[in-house]
Amino acid sequence: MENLTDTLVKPAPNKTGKQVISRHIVEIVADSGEGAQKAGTSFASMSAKMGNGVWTVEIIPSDIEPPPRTIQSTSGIRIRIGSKEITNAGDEADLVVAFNEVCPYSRIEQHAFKPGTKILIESAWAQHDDPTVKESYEKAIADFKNRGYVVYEIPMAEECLKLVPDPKRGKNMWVLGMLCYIYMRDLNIAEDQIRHTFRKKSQAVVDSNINLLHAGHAWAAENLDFQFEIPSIPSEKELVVMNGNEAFAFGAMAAGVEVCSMYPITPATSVSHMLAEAFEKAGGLVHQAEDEIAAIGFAIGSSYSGKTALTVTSGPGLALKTEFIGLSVMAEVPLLIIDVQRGGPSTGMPTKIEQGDLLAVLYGAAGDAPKIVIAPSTIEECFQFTIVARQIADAFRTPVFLLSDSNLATGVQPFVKPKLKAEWMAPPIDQSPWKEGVTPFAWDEETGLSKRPIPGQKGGEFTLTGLTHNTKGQVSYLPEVNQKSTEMRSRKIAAFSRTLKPPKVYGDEEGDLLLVGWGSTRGAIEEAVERARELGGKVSSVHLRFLSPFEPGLKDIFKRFKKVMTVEINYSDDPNAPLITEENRRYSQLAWILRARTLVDIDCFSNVHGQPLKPRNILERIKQELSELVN
Amino acid sequence: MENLTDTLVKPAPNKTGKQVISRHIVEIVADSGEGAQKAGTSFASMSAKMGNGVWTVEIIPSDIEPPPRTIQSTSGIRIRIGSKEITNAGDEADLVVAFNEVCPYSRIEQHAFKPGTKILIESAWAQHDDPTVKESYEKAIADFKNRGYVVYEIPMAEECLKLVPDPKRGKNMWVLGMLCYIYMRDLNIAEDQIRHTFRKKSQAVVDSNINLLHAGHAWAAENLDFQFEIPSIPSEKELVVMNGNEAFAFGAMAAGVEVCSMYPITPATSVSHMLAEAFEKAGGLVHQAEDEIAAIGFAIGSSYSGKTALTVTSGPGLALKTEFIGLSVMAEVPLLIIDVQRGGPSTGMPTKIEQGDLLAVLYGAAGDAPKIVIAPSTIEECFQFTIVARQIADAFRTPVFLLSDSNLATGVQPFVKPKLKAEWMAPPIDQSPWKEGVTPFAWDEETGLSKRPIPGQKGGEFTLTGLTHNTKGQVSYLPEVNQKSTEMRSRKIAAFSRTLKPPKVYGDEEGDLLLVGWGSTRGAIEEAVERARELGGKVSSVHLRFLSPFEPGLKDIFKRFKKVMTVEINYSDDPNAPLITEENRRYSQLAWILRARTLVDIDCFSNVHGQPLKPRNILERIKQELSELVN
Amino acid sequence: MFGLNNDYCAIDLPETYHPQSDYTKGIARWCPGCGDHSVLHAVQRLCAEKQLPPEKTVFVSGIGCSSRFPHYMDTYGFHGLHGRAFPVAEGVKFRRPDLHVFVVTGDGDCCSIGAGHWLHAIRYNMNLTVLLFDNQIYGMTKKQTSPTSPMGTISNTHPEGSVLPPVNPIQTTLGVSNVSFVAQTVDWVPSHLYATIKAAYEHQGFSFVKISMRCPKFMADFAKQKVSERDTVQLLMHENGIQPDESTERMFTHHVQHDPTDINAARTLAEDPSMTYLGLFYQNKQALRYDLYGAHNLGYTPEQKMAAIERKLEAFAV
Amino acid sequence: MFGLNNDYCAIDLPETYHPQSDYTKGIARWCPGCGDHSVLHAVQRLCAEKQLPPEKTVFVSGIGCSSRFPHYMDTYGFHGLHGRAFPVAEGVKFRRPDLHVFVVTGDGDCCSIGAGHWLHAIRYNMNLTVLLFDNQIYGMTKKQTSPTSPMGTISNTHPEGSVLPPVNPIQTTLGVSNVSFVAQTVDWVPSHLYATIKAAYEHQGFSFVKISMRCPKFMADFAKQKVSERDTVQLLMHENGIQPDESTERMFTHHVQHDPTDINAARTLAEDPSMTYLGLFYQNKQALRYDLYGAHNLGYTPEQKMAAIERKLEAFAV
Ligand SMILES: Cc1ncc(C[n+]2csc(CCOP(=O)(O)OP(=O)(O)O)c2C)c(N)n1
Ligand SMILES: Cc1ncc(C[n+]2csc(CCOP(=O)(O)OP(=O)(O)O)c2C)c(N)n1
Ligand code: SF4
Ligand code: SF4
Ligand SMILES: [Mg+2]
Ligand SMILES: [Mg+2]
Repeated sequence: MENLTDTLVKPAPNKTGKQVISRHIVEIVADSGEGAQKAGTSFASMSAKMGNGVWTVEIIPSDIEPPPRTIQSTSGIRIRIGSKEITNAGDEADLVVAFNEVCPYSRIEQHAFKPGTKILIESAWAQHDDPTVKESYEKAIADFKNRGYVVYEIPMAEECLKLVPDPKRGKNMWVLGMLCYIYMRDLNIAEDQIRHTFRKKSQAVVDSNINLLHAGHAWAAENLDFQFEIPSIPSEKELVVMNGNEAFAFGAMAAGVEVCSMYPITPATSVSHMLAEAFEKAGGLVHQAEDEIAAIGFAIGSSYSGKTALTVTSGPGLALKTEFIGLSVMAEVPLLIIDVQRGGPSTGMPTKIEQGDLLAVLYGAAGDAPKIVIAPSTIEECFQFTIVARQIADAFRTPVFLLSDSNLATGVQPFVKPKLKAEWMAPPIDQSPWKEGVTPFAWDEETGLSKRPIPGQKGGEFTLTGLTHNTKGQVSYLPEVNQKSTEMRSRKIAAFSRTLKPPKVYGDEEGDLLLVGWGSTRGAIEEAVERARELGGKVSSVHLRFLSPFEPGLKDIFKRFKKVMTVEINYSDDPNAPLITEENRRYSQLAWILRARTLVDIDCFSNVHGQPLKPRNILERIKQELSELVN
Repeated sequence: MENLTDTLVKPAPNKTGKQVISRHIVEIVADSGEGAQKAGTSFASMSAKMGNGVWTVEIIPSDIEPPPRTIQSTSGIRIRIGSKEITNAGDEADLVVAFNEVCPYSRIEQHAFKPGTKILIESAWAQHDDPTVKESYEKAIADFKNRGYVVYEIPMAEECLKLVPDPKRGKNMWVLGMLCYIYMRDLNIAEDQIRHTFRKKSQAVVDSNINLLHAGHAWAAENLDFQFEIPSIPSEKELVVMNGNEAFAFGAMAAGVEVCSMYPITPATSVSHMLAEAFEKAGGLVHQAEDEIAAIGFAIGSSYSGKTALTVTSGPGLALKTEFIGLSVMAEVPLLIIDVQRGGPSTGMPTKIEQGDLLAVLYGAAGDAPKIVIAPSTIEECFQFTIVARQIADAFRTPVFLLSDSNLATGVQPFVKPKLKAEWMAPPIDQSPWKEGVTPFAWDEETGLSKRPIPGQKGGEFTLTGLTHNTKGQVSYLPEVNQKSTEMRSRKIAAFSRTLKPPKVYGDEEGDLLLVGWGSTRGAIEEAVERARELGGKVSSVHLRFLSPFEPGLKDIFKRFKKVMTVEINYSDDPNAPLITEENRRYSQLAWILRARTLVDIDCFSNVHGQPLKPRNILERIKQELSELVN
Repeated sequence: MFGLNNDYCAIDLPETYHPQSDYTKGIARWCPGCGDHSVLHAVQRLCAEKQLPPEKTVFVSGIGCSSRFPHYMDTYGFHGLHGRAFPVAEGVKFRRPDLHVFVVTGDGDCCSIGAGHWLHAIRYNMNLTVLLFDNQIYGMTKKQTSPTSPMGTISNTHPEGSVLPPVNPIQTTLGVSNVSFVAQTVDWVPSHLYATIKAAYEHQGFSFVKISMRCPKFMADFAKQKVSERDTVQLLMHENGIQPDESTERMFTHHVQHDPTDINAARTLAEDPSMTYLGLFYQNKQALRYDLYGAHNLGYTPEQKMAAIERKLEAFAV
Repeated sequence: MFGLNNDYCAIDLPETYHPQSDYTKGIARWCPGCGDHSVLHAVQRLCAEKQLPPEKTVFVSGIGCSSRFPHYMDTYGFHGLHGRAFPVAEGVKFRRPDLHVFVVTGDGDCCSIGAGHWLHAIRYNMNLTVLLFDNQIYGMTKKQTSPTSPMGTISNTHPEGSVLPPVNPIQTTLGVSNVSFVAQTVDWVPSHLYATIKAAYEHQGFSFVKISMRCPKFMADFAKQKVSERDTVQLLMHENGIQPDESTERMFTHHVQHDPTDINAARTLAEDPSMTYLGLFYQNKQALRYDLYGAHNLGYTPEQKMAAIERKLEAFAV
């Protein structure tokens, strides 16, 4: 169990040092404004087109426009490509293109590199007029080498200057050319990509960028002693590539949702940006409300009047929506709530990754407020589950939560272009007369389900209220009425749970260790499990899509393993830390509720680093657990 | 195990039918405005003075001023008195005084009477001019008898008319006189009580009411064939009598709190009413904010500036405070939050009893937001725990919740008058220079504790933030900083948990069945346990005062019983209901978290009837459980 | 300004005549003498006069005595959360131009906890008829100070008297951009009450009516005083204003001419501490309406929607 | 009006002179050219000029680019929640009359999510210096429409242009009862900015300063246009107003006499769509102050408190 690295190194087959590899991680980092992300997404798109698996994730500066050449100003992109599907951002980078010597440090802070990482760095700074810049550059290069990185100093600006007057504008395409050489990308596809990227610019701009592309490629062919081949099979199917927030937006439109009522909040807002761009023509509108309370109130008003609406938010906004969520449960108003989680508590780390809202979503509202909570685990699921969620919301007359996080929100992945279906769409508002004698809360005794009258339905007139109400919707404080109505709302969840199937185990159905995850971490967990299994570990994983109600069969699955441990990006006490005992240890959120549900002694492996989980770290923990289980 | 009733009936010792009993429940019900509550509280005060245990609870109409002689207009009081301390409202009433025949029905709806309940009812309605009234009265009397109640028709108005022109104003004191006869109260004490009650009125009013008192007494002595003696030992100590919300208000003042920032909400508001009356002279002020968000924000501002503040609320208000609660945890601002729970979810049943906010208080805020949560179980504890909570909040730099409910808020009980202590009071704001070199979040590595600079302290200047921050209070998104700071906030809870002792078991330390409760239900649970034990049941109970962190030793206690079951006033699925399985059954709130904590298969007995738990119902369930455990 | 596509949901003409009783449900549970009863009757009368189809009429409220209103109307109703009637009503109206939406709110509901939404609702100027039941006290929760309580009001939160000058709802509303209709009436003059609510309903936009309400339970003296004080009341008179009937004119003999397009004059009147003015303070029929924006792209078929999504998806093709 | 007992916490006179650098902390992380930098300098200058003890000075903000402000002041700071600066600042000031409390808020923070608190904060009229950084856009979250965005503003939530008339913060503030100080300035005229903030600080009450801010990142054209447009700017001139220095007067040649006690005139100016007026719109030194109420019973000893509680407890004796 040694080989922890992502790279399957084969002996270099020829003098160019070409290696065939199954997966690789490239990062391009620069000052914001230098086009690193454009180069990266172009590279990713090309790779997807060539049939590689791809996952990209943006590196975003924390300030809006920080001073250049500072750690804070680092903007960029990580692209992970592979022969097979890529489901997560992976471990440390294999190859980094850096436009200056400062930005790598922002990644070093986040533990993004490892000894052996190749750093291809702009060498112009070595000749900079300002001696402090020169010095900084030299110190950094020495430090990089010291850290075991393999440094390539590359005269990017100098080479670009041969073609364009200002290398700042164009260096990124030169870099793209260089990467095309290194990863043996098809230059025709690259040219197409540039034409697409600059389709709104003049022909001169396009040509200039294509020239830079070729120059970068040529320079690399001339000067670099390595090259990587990542075999791929071009997909037969049409692909789309997008991030999780865009996928949510498309999902909402495909579900026939017509109202997205929101208030801006990172990292959820871009769902509404995407919608704002496309919604109007798809028969919907974004309402930017004055705050989150108004946003959800407006959405509920819309749902009540027949147009089941969507609201999108993150932690602090979720908190503000708590009261209305309770109303939506109590008055049985269907509603879609997308919560793109961020680092908490409080304002926390708005741009960072955390799965910290699970308990708040489940238990935030006072009283008994059961609801349905779903967590997509891939970008494609962000699309699909939104369609499903709208259907559930309407059928079960309940709010449905979609729990995502920054990992999915900013991760970009290709998937097969969905074939839209008319039956996904919400039907037109029912305006037929309401069936006489049917009450507005005619709960089915067994399932708790009932049909709701929509304004405009003659004979269905009733007053919706958040007070305890009987089947007629009338306020009543009778003990029996409160018991019954609470029971009926709870029963819906039980009824829904009966429609679910047990989750599939990834790996063997029994073994030593079972990892349990939810949401965005699936790719990383399964990759770690796969690697561990390749090394002979008896480990499997199960990934939960439904957090309320749970999918059935969990306890049965858990019992077939010696140890069960959740893997989550949220806080848990280290059992070995001072003062922590089995009596006061605070567990990760999923672990906590699974313990209550199954009474299995479920452990948890979690952190609040704000970062995607690295498969390697999970693998290390698997190894440690397995060795403890064996001993 | 037969004798379920509260009354230990002894053979009547003399011709008056006098019985010696250990406990009795009296209700006085009338249209609102007829003074039933005044008669009841006077009766309760007198009883306390004579050394009886007393618990009273108001019966409040749901509307503000409903039409008279309707179920909704019923206003009144339940007084439970006993030889020993009375800790809860008990089972069904033993004796009811009703001013008309409609109001008993509001109590029948709530299952407040039983066969054998004596109903002493105003008989004037039998002669009413309006034939529908007459008819209604007659039907009701017949129905009451049918239900097995023992009806006494009493000419209250007629008798009062002999003394006063308008029997509506004074009937209540005539009734008090009657009750004084029935329960053998000392008429001198009763006279004193009337003088006290009407101390702001003219001598004529006092005299008239005293005359009515004697008249009622005399009439009863003449006409009633029963009398009850509830032996008592007058207390040596000075007593006070108040409800839980008043006790909170006194606790806050005694703790030296100077700011209560609130927004009105039933059933919490009266804490601030009491404060508003007394605070100004005790050096504090109530701020009625524009909403709950502002209320807690204001309180946090005050706490931040050195005056640890109090905010009081209930479910819907709690929801609105969620975001600020997260900030208070994150930025480590001490704060007192009293949540007087009410029926939920949403607006629910504002005036009814529920323990439905536990999970919301624990998990409402997104991200990892640990806090300290305490639930007083008696009215005296409402007072005491507020003082303790202020100290914990300051020492641990954290919000502290006090969870109460309508049962405590409106229940009235005498307790020994507290001796105020200067050391309970918050010390004056520290304005000495801040110690150089100490950072604003200088977390102790082991305990997570740190001292906070208060504005005015020279050298302590820092900017509090809800963003992730390092020991200096500076914003940082470094993985290590977020991990560390989250850990330190969690560690404080562990450190606090180490100061707690295991809870005491009520009953034997081991046995067949253990009931676990929290908050206002203690009296009812322990009474049921006591009765069951008298009948030979191997049942004990344990009552949790600390819900976060838990007191230690719980699992050890639980393991000594065959079965553990929480008793709570909140929702749980009936395991025998359709579609409910062990995989989807939703548990009561405390049961749920105790399962996660201890992995013991804890069951729950709960309902959402909005009523105080009846010891008898608990006893029945105990019997059922015990018989199942034996079989 | 936003072309309104309305064919998906044709306004159906009432087949049957609706007498006033068609709008009545249950027995209103307010205290005897409570002003809320009067408004209920006025509104039921309006519904009958306008023959609003009950199924197309929605009353949205918050929480408070006044907010119980929808329960007594035999139409659709939404008795929501304290302070949040406006966003809900906006959400109802946004994609349902065919519905007649009324908002019933209290002084605490609107001016305290709901203040932020109130301000923005005025600005959105959606076609909503808004009735502010201003009894200057918190009724439902039993007598706490309201933002509109006159200074010195004795309440359970201010037993020594409230300490702040009250919010003036008319003044505040007039200070918000895109305001379009502001009127004041009182619950105890039925004909003026009715005329005002009717004018509000007829205005196409956010019609804000502040109704001075009696709360005999918790503001008994005040209620009595208000009703008896006729000398400090002036009727706002204008051909484009609210037309009081003869009895109202006889009851209040002080009249003042006021052009409801003159916002400065309206403000001066609103802020006059010595007088209460009844009638239309301000109206602007041209103010931009957000509900028209909300309804401008209604009624797309699934096919139209799918085609649009498909087009957009192409931008994400690799 | 509320007798102020202040002896529990004597105002200590500065022993040392504080140069401007004493108020500076770290390097401000706003974009180059962002208006927030200018205000930071002006405020630091004011602190030095007034020799505010850094330990007695508190900057309270919400969330937004502008709300990062307290982090760059070497005083006490409270960088709280989005929209909630006002309640926090009120809580700080309520029982701490010895502290100098400033509020820094953005147009989204104050006029959107914070609107309810804003309205009530004006009414409370506590002695707070309030700086509204109005860049007419959401900076922090990267370009969404703000309530103060001019209609038609292209943003990420309104890619076809925003559809509502903007909130006018000056107009709105002037519409709230108990308003006591309202001024407007711009970030790019340092001397006027300074003079305005200083006047605001000196006013005893809720001093509301709307500062037109450049956001070169997301409102670049607008920022440029504002700065260059001098013809549509008028200086408000009055002996009781804000006194612009000579350079400002030269820069803006249009001057208008305006008496800051004239609220009607102030409103007319505030609503003039063709002009931006800089200076003091309105001041009322007599407006009632809630912070004086908050401080009126400060400083009781434990013994005094205990005696009062004891007396009250007696009413509950049996
Ligand atoms: C979030 C929330 N806070 C507080 C309450 C309690 N509450 C109910 S009604 C009300 C105020 C009622 O006053 P107003 O709006 O003036 O209506 P009125 O009863 O006077 O008609 C309050 C504070 C609540 N239901 N929800
Ligand atoms: C409750 C909540 N909602 C939303 C956000 C996200 N958010 C942060 S700043 C901001 C708006 C910033 O705009 P503005 O107040 O104008 O400040 P600026 O950045 O322009 O200075 C928003 C919506 C948040 N932090 N908290
Ligand atoms: S309390 Fe006041 S507002 Fe409420 S119903 Fe009674 S009179 Fe009306
Ligand atoms: S985004 Fe705008 S407001 Fe924010 S720092 Fe940059 S220029 Fe300033
Ligand atoms: Mg009111
Ligand atoms: Mg802004």
